[in-house]
Amino acid sequence: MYIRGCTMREITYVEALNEALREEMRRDERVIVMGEDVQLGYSGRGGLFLVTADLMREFGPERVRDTPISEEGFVGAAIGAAITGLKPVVEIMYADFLLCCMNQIVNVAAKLRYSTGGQLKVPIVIRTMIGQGRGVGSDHSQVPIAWFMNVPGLKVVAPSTPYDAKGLLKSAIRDESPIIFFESFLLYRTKGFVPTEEYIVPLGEADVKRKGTDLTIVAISTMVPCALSAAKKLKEEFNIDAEVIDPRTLVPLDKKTIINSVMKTNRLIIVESGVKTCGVGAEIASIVAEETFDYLDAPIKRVAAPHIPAPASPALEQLTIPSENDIIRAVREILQG
Amino acid sequence: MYIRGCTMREITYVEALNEALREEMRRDERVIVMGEDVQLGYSGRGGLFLVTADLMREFGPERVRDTPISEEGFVGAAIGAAITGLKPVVEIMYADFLLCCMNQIVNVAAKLRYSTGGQLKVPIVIRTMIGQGRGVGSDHSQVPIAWFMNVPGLKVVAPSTPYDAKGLLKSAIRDESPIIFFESFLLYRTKGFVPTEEYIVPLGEADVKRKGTDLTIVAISTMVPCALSAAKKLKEEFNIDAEVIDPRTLVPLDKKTIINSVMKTNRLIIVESGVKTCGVGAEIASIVAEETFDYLDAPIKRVAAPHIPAPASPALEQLTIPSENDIIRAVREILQG
Amino acid sequence: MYKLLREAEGEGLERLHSDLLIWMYTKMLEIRRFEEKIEEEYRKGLIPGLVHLSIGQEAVAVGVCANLRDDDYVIGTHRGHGIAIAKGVPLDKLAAEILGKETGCCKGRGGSMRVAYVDKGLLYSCPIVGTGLPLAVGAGLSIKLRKTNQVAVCFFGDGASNTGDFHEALNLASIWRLPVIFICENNMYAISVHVKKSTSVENISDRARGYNIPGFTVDGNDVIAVYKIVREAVQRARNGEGPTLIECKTYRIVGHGTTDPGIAYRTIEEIEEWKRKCPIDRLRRYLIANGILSEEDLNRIGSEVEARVREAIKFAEESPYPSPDQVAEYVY
Amino acid sequence: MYKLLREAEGEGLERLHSDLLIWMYTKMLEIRRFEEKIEEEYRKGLIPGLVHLSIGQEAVAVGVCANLRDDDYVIGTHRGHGIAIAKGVPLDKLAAEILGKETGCCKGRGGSMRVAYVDKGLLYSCPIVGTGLPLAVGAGLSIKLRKTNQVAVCFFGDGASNTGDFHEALNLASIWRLPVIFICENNMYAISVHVKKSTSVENISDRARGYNIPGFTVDGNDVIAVYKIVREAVQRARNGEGPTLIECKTYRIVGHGTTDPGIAYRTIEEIEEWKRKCPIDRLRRYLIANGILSEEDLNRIGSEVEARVREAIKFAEESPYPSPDQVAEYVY
Ligand SMILES: Cc1ncc(C[n+]2csc(CCOP(=O)(O)OP(=O)(O)O)c2C)c(N)n1
Ligand SMILES: Cc1ncc(C[n+]2csc(CCOP(=O)(O)OP(=O)(O)O)c2C)c(N)n1
Ligand SMILES: [Mg+2]
Ligand SMILES: [Mg+2]
Repeated sequence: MYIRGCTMREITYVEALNEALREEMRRDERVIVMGEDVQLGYSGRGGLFLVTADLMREFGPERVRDTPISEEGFVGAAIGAAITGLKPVVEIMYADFLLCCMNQIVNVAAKLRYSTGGQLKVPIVIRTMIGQGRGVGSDHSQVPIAWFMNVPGLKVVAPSTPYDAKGLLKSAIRDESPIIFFESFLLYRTKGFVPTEEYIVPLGEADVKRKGTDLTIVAISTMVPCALSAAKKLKEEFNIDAEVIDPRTLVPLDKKTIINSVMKTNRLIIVESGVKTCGVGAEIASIVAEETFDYLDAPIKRVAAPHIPAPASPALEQLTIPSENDIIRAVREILQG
Repeated sequence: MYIRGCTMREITYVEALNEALREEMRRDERVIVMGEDVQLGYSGRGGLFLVTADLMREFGPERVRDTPISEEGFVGAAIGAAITGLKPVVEIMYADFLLCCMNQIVNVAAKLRYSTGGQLKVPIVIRTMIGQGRGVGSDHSQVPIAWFMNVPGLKVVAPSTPYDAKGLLKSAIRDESPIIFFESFLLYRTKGFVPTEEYIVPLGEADVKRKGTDLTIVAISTMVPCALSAAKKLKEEFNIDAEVIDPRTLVPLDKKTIINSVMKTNRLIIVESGVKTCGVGAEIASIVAEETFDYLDAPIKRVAAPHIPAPASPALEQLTIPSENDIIRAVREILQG
Repeated sequence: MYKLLREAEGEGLERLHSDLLIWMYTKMLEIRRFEEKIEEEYRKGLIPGLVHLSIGQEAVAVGVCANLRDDDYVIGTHRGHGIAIAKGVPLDKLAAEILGKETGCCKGRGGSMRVAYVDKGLLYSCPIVGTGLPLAVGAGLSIKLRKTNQVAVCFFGDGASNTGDFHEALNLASIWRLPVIFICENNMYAISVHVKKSTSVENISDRARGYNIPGFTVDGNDVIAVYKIVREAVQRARNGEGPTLIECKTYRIVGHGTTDPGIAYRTIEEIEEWKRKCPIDRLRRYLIANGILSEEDLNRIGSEVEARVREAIKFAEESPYPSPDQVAEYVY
Repeated sequence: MYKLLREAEGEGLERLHSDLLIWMYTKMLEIRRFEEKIEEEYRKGLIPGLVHLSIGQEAVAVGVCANLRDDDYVIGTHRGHGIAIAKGVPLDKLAAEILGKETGCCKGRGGSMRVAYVDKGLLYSCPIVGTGLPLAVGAGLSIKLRKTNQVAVCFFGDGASNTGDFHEALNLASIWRLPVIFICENNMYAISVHVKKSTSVENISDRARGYNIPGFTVDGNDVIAVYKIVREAVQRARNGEGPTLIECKTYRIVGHGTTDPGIAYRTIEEIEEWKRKCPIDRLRRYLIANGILSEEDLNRIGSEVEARVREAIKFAEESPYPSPDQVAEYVY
């Protein structure tokens, strides 16, 4: 990702998020950070995964606030703060713990603007992490993106690169709607280039991560690097030229970019690391099937997790996360079929 | 719905549910009922909508248990009771309040069997009601069926007739998995015939509510009567012969019945009263598109709620629930298109 | 302009402005008359959704809000009309909201259970029991960080005190020492469930100790007592001394909602007894006994209130419904 | 067979069987050695996921479980190995579970944080903080309805006492008078957050009053004290006298999990001080001082424990991983 006229630095996904938080906190004193262990964590710098590193040192304990284990309570509090002048960025340590505060997120945050006839705005960002990929088990590995897409009033973001993570988190913080922001443990240590200069990535724009002509692969979050390496192999080994699209924000969804791609390639695969049934792929497949019916040369395939809670044993867990091979197999199926 | 050799009685959807509870409580003393206001309610007989009417009188306060307003706590307690020998049927007054106990349902109930390597079973039924259709507003009108379909370990049931409601609730109570059982306010007073004799409806079997040849309409819960009346009009006014299928259970889903129908009619519309994005229709559309690709003569259409929280004002609410006309319009579109 | 008086009750030394007392009387009466009219409108089929009246509980909302400035925050409940009126929501906008009209304070999108009127500090009314408490904590946090001396007040019922939200909110308000006042309207029932059946303590204020904050129980049908205890809590909050839990014991003499006759789970005697404890009659007697208002004054106030309420309902009835083409506004 | 002894502490009149004391010593040592080995296995890269050791907290699990029958229910936590060992889970099945093997008590599906062994009454260990408390309430309800005289015991941390689940569970257990014993392992930290920063009360047992149930705080590094206070609670529970909340003050002398050095948010002095309060050393001194065991006996026990733990780890290491074709079993 090179941008004309920008100096670029290579940083990790975690560092990118950290920079976004720091920059936005400097820019706007209404921005505060709340969550468990955001002040110290294991390192003493902040955050179990260092996303909030050194923020407490710079902004103090009032704006970088450790919370008790009360997800429903502190998310509710963040909403209350958001409607009265602050811009809270809340950390929910694992995406699974969103289940502890669904009531405040869905019944309150998502509804306030509408049910008050526009009197209230809820500028809150709920950052969370998908824990898959290291045997943390059934209640620490879920990918509940689709549920939030089903809730009018929420926006949903899931970046896959340091560049997108930083630029989208900054946009999210500046937005006036409640936003669920999905990070991923498997992406935290990945590296990528970001501009030295300030930049943002607007919500609602998909990114074509790889241009191609033979088929379209829409990949979500953790699955983007995997889809890209699968695409590379497909080219090298089978001379199949896949276009890889990362929607980056699921709500609002950039349908146009996806539809245009499918109208060009006539084939679509959607790859996500969450459960297939009623997942993100179901929605994208449905939209594309509805809007590009006459262009499709093969059935749309969804590559996703099977209908199984995440096993702790690594021998089993790997079977529940789609792999490069699963993607390659699916691609070859629809190209041959 | 007539069954050979059975005497039939006409009862309401609520009465059907009530009979199922009573019969199963008589049959198995491990069955208990828990929830807010299940003992007395407004009538003194039990339940705000009378689903638990007269159960306290017959089975006493130990087995028919009023709870505090603690959905997370009492659903957790029901799970704890289920893994130690009871079979709790829990009432969550409105489906929206499932958000208050998502953590226990999804992180605990759905995971226990798998994460303990099969040591535990969780025979619990969580009954709840979709509140749409009478202006009860944004947090009392949601249709969160799809979220639970996305959670391996849960079964999901949503009957549309008194016959199905009774037969499926009885099956659900006898099942050993955690089940989310969706009822609907708009169906509560509808009437239908049920056998005088005992019967059950097995989980996982769709029902063809109307035979037809021109297209398939899959309708969910509240939308089934609406789809049937639309089908009637379509026949009368446009000579279009729609087949109407009610999946009745969403997990496990009877794909075969749906797919067979589409392979016959070559056209599919899915009707649900919940939000379209990532709803039930997305999953069914994706499955059918994947498995009947060569049979489809038109794009699959989803008729569902728009991306708007439910407004309280009746003038607006009616715009957010699909109508007979919406169905007819969609049908005519894909038949002409 | 202000007529001062000695109080007959309490410490006996406090003096309340008579116009404050008159204001409280008038507001309570406004709530009562308004709710009665709303019930009629409901019977006429003009109101969608669920409607929960606060007849009998007027002293709580009024005694609390009498201490508040327009810029102080309030979070109400599903039983929120009285709170809204006490906090200053115009009757016409409130009635129109309940009837689902575009002229309502939430443009008809919220309805009876979700009244909000930000201009007067009423942030929201929470129909999901318990959810208001964390919201109020957040408002308190915002006040603290913005360094204003507002307060945030949260109303909730006895039933709500058993939700996890209650626990998490009170703990947060305490550890962060926030200017939040938690007002429990203990009307002894959560729908059909008596508080004894659902709640493990005698007084809900007993739970304050579990959060190391002051907790008080007060006669919720005595508007002066409510006013005074809340005044102290507001002072503590404005002085940075943290939150308070105040339990107001009261009673709804009507059913839970307009579809509930309210007699299946409680005795007629109990209802009659509480009718005799009517907070409005009580203040009325006090005003007369202390020579603050004459029967004549009271009748005049009564007619004025009636007229205002009638006007408001008329306004609501005559207002247009929201236009279909605006159904998708205010989502994002 | 039983050597009896006078207690040096407490009421002074109680007598505990010496074999109970020896059992408790042995179990605590087993936990300590087991956890040390698990830490090694983790460093070797043989353990997936998150691993939370209970080194330093052994007296709580052992003092509690010494009172329980096999058919009594226990719900553990993410820090659950010690609880599992105290409740009787075989070391080999436990180690195999932690290593994700098919021979584990949950066939490798649960891992370190989700140990269950229904044969010995360990229903589950709950990695989502707080969720165990309502489950235990349900187990208690089931006991009550089935009219057995079992008890249900729930372990949870200081951090968990701030969850809504805590509140809702304690209220339910109280109003329904269930045979549930809530054991708070207060080790002063929830990951890096000190209990003072997150929790509004001095003693978590202070919260018992908010539910009208007995609450006690006990030195959680004194296994005899833990044993005795829990014994009373178990008796009350079996007699139908309802739940009890017991807070055991203790300390984890290791990090929160195996990836946490545990020194960024607390001082070396604090850690050293608590190392000196080691519950195992303490009972060891007591056993010697009271002539119950000799140095020699203790060394023998030590070697036996070492051997058992070594065996268990060996078993786990050598066991096969679950077979891929069974990945979809146990879902429904
Ligand atoms: C979480 C949740 N559960 C259940 C309900 C249904 N409900 C609406 S009001 C109510 C009773 C509330 O009792 P209380 O808090 O005492 O307030 P009151 O109605 O007595 O004013 C219930 C159970 C709800 N709105 N939210
Ligand atoms: C609901 C929830 N929030 C956050 C976490 C992450 N987490 C795991 S353990 C832990 C700290 C628990 O503290 P405490 O209850 O005191 O138990 P301890 O670890 O000290 O034994 C946290 C925050 C979680 N597992 N569940
Ligand atoms: Mg009440
Ligand atoms: Mg702790």
